[in-house]
Amino acid sequence: MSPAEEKTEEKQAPTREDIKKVLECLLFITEQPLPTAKLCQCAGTKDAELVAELVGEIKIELERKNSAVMLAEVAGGFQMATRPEFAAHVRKLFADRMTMKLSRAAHETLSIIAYKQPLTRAEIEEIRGVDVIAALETLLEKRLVKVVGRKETVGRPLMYGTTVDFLRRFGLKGLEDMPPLESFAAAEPAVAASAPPVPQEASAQPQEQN
Amino acid sequence: MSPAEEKTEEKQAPTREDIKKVLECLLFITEQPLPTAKLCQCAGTKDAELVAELVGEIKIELERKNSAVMLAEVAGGFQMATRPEFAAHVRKLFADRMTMKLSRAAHETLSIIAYKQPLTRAEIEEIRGVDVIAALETLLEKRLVKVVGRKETVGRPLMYGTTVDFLRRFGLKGLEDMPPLESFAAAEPAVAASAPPVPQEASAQPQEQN
Amino acid sequence: MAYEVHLEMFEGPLDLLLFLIKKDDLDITNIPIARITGEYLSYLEIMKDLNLETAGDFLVMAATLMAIKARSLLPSQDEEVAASEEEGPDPRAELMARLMEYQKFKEAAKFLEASAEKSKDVFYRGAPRFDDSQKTLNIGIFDLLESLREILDRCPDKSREIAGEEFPIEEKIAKILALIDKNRRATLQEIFADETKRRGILSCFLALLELVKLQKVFIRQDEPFSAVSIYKREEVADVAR
Repeated sequence: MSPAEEKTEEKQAPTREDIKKVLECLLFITEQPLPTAKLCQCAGTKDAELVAELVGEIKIELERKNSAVMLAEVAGGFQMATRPEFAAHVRKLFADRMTMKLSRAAHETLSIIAYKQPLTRAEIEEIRGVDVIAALETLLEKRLVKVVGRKETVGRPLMYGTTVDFLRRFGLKGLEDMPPLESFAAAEPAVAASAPPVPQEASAQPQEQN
Repeated sequence: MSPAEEKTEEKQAPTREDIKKVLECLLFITEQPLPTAKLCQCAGTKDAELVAELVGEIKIELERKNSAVMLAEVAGGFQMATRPEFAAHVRKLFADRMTMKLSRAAHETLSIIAYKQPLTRAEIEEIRGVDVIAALETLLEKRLVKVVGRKETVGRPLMYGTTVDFLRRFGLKGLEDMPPLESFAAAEPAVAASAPPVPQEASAQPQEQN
Repeated sequence: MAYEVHLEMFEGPLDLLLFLIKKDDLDITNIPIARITGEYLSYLEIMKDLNLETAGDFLVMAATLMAIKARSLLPSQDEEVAASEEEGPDPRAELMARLMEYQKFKEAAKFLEASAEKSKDVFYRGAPRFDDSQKTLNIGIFDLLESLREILDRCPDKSREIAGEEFPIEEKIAKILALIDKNRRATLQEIFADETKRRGILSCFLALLELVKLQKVFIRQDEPFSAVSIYKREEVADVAR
């Protein structure tokens, strides 16, 4: 057993390819996006740089061979996902297990939670000016928000925050992917009026009719 | 019609390769083994023979290229699964999910739901005498309970019930497997201990050191 | 009224105010308080006619508006006195700040909706799946109330008598469903076309809300200020599965 000698050892150090296969396997089976640290831990390596590199390779290879799945970077981690072009088929598969789309009002409650988390129901209601318990329950049930703790005030009310599923649903890598709240401030009418005329108007238009 | 002519049509009949990609995608994303009939339906073809053939090809290709996943034929259907040699890594991935510990409050809430389902949050709160939203949220997140409908009363509140995961985690064949409610004097912390049956048992464990 | 409609009122007084500001193209930083108070109260009136469960929130806001209005009517030097006497923050400025703050979240919600639209075709294992092919209600309660107001304005019958002819909601529900069954959709105008009595219109409107709540129909306005249509909702699979 000369080269095999090593093999009889408890375990040989895994090769680059070995680790890559393990990563593929993990990224495939996981139900949550996996951050690099978690991938390292499950693959049994401390080399985060290598893992990041291999993940990048996996992503490119899937694209190159035009695979049915792709590697998505979402919610602070990586996870395989189906490619958008197959959406119609996937929808057929899950036709009887689809959850209803959110109403606009539920999206509003969600946006408050996303920007102000962690916050209590009373705090949401103060911003919305209306009882939000029904909306909150919908969001909890759809796993877009969760209880993240209790506020240390009278009654120790629950505080809510967004979830990984929130980020996945909205295709965000992280909360920092959301534009700053201030960017949604209503343009001051004065400013809007004095805004420079956008050049595109008539000049560019003509060529571009179809 | 010549092939070129077909292309200009709104939608061309999908090629063999197209269908194969769709099948790969479906076999990846499904949570349950898919019988050929279901695959046909979701892929939008009536040709069961072709589908069976393509599934066979997918299986062989995955083996040939020594992929991290394999096509498993289980329970009368097909589904992608991780290869057994990666079991140790996969187990690490799901470790925190499997060694899930429930708080006492979550336990109590779960047993109320298990015995009284379907019931609403308000009904649970009436029994427990306290706010259960946090416990309920934990149980929803761990997929031990789910929304099973709405009660046709004022406000149409959501009703909760236990899931298949609940049965699996507690090793029950069905709800009728649960001891009759009357047989309990106090809450059972024992249930937590009997927790999660891990797919593959200890057999693979010993090798797995590092 | 044997039949009561309970709406999950997702929208509150601030939504109503923002709706009115947008509708009349007003400047949110400088709301004409008398005008907006008048409009606000007229909506409240309709909500009362409909017997909608208006949470106390709407009444509290009405009181706030009227207080601001009263204060603004004081002669200016008294205003200074009043301000220094109360030494509380200016309620008008406070209200506008709240509105502007909330407005930002409403815009952020649109960003979220657009993001969902972009990533709706990507499916992950373990993630909840939303039925994005489904059309949903995209119109607020106040847009609907606005339509209702127009319909009521055109109706010659202004009687508020409770006694007399009955207009059971169940009948109106049947009527609406029959209309939609024909073409899978109907416009708001079609639904109210044969209603000649004020109470009939109100009952028909409640029937519509009830159908939305029961998820039998959804209401859409595909473009702002375009015609409002009611669509039949495909039977959604049981949530239980």
